[in-house]
Amino acid sequence: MGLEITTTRLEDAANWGRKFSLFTYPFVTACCGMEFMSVAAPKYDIARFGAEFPRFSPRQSDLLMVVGTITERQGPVLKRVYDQMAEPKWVIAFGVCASTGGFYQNYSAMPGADQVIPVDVYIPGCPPRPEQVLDALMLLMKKVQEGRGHSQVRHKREQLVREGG
Amino acid sequence: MELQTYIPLGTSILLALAFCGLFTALAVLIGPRRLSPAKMQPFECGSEPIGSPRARYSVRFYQVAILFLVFDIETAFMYPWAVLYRDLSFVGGPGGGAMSLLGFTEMLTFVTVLVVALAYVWRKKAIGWD
Amino acid sequence: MAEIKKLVLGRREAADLDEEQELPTELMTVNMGPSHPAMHGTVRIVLTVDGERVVESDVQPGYLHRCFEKESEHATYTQIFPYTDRLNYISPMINNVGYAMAVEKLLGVADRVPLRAQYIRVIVSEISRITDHLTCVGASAMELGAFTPFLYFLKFREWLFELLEELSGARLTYSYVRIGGVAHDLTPDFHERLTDLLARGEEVLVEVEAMLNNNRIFRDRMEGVGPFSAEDAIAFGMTGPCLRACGVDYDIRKDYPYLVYDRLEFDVPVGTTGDCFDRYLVRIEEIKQSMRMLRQALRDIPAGPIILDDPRVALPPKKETYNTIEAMIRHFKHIVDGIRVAPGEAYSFVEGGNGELGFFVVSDGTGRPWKCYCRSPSFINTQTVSRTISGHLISDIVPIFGMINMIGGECDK
Amino acid sequence: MARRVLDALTARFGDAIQSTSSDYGDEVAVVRRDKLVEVARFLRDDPAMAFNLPCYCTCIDYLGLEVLTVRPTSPLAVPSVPARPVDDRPRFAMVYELRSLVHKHRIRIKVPLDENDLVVPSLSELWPAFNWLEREVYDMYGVAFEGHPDLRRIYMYEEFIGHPLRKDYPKERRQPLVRREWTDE
Repeated sequence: MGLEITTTRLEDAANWGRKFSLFTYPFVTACCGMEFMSVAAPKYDIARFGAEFPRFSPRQSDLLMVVGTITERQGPVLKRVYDQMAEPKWVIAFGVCASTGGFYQNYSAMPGADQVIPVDVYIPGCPPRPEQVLDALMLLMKKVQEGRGHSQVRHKREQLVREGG
Repeated sequence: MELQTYIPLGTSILLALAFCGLFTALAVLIGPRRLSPAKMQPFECGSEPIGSPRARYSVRFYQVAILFLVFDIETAFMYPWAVLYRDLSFVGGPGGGAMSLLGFTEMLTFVTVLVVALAYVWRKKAIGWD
Repeated sequence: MAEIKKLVLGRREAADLDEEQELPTELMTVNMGPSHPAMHGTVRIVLTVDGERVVESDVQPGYLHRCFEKESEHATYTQIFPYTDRLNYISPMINNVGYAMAVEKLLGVADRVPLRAQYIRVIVSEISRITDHLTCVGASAMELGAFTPFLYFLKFREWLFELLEELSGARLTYSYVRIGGVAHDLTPDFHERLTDLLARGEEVLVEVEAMLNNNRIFRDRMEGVGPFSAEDAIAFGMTGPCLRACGVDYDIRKDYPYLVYDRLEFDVPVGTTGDCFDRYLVRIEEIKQSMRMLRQALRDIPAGPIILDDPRVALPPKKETYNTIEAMIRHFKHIVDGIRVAPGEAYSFVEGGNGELGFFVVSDGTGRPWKCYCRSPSFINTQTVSRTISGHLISDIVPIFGMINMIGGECDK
Repeated sequence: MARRVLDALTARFGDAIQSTSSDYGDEVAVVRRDKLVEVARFLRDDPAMAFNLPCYCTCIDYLGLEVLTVRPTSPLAVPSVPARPVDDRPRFAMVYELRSLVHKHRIRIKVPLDENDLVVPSLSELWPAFNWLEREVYDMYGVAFEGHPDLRRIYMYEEFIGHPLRKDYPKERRQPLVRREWTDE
């Protein structure tokens, strides 16, 4: 099983590369977008983590940042954008509305983006403070390094199933 | 024919190719590939694409592209000329002359030809969109 | 014969020969969809385009409908403040003040609000208006490629956020205003910090104006793009900087002075053609006027209570609540049942960041409103987008939509 | 000053104006449905009225509203008299608010609507601003506007059944478009 060792070493190296250059697709809908701007702005600069380059096309982005309330009407849009992202991909639910629907418990606000897509890191707060966002990014980087992201686990499981025969 | 002058050029080309090749190989090797019908759909800001992109749209796109190509190549020709500008000088031999007559007039004719083309295109309103 | 001759000789003057006759093209339908950087994430425009020119467009808002009305029917009057913060979330204080004034009008205590509280409300509203215009102009400039002004304006906005955070505890969703006054008093060093901040802000404004006002690209992309006549603007119910850019001098702070706006002197910038560049200039000028007002308000703010001391409206001070049983009961009743407002209906309006922000509140005598409708200026201004962009290029949609300053929370309520 | 507007309206339209009031400083005129377009056109075109800026339009659902039999003396007085449910009053009421930039006055027109024929003539050709505003009321309350250019839902998606802002629609009844199946990952 030599392959197993080299891939993990190669996998670690690849994860290390991915960890420090997450290209975000800012799926901005509501008030958290203003705080997302502040996180990208000079004071709480997200560029220090290599994640400041927003890519507005799912083909070129690894990290889907769901920023703000997801309404029922926005659900299919979010699902399609997530499906069209290239593997491996991660999702951050930015703010309590994206995590659980926040204090909008009604017919139109969806109780959290994880009703539609698997989410890797949830950020509480309405809107969360920029420090919370950077902390969440560091959490995600640890998760990327250890390969525990949803898409990574799904990929590894499919690999094992294929190998297992 | 001193071949040495081409060694730095050759190494830089090789390096460039190696660099790009490395990254595409890494992407192909390591990157997981999972195709799904939803992923193959064209991306239209998250909503259902309406109609097919195969429709016959205006010829102006082609026009603007071609004109860009023409003037882009014009500037591309200027680079080697600018690099060798000093050696092209006529008055007082290579490297010494203050004013390079041959090189300048040569580029002048090249540019005027293209300016005439630009004027014609401008008058035909093929550049803008309206 | 003529046909063949024409083809053989090649095209005569392009001007008199209609292009389309020769090479008929089909119209293409494109989605400028909800998840698009220029669409602020919540509007989908279905464009029918002929090449690059927009022939017809159908603007579909509603992707951020969070049921402000339904939620406010299930919350007491004081619990609705956090919902009003999230209507126009780049100038939340103005929503708080607008809503509070509507309920005070219903209660009939509008004129008994203490003077200091009125001054504080004007100060925080003007600060919020500055952040509104900074975000709008900054984001629109960034969408046109000017990234530096966006960062400079965000730096300025960051200072304002810190100031308001120190005052109210939150960076964006303050919930600072209460019915009958404001939650707590100004912080001791508020005056020095705000005056220093205004001075620094002026420099940032000078820098950005130097970058944008005579920038060839910026002006070409903005000038003459999306002009709007005054009559159409009025018929479309437009209000705010967009209406003033069309040349109509309608500013609620001048025409129906509320709070202490009649004691501050400021002038209202009015544009001429109503195109994007006029809207940009009107917003920049309004930032300067707001700064001017802030200095005057800081100079003549009086001392005194910051909330109405009427037991049925305001919470008892904390000290009494812990020591006397009556204040404890009153506190409890006030929180649980809300403020009992006599049945009736009233419409009150303030000058929001994008226009006339009105609240139509219908009360039925209990502590919860029967209906709390918010007249959102973004929703009504965005109606003009489909008429403005038809005939323009696709790339002109970005400045037009940026300058309408459609805010999802306020447009879709 | 706007009292003048109300008097002019009653003088001109007589019985069509069911009642006028101006409490809390807002001038309100309750107009019968079939005279609505006429009154609106008069308000817009008459130089003395000149209501050129449309403010907003919405709808009130009075289902289950209890009205106090005696009006409390001061607005802050806690009503001690028990309220009684109202059943004879029509359930809905359309509300239009218009403003005149010329004379600086404002008027609110209310049109009572019965529950089973929720149809109102559309004012969108008088003021284009009412195009979206009426679509919102149609989406939220189900009031049909005859003569509206394209009456369809503006906030909710087409597959949504029912009109959410009615008092009998529960706040949390969701009609989800898409959900993901919860695998174990």
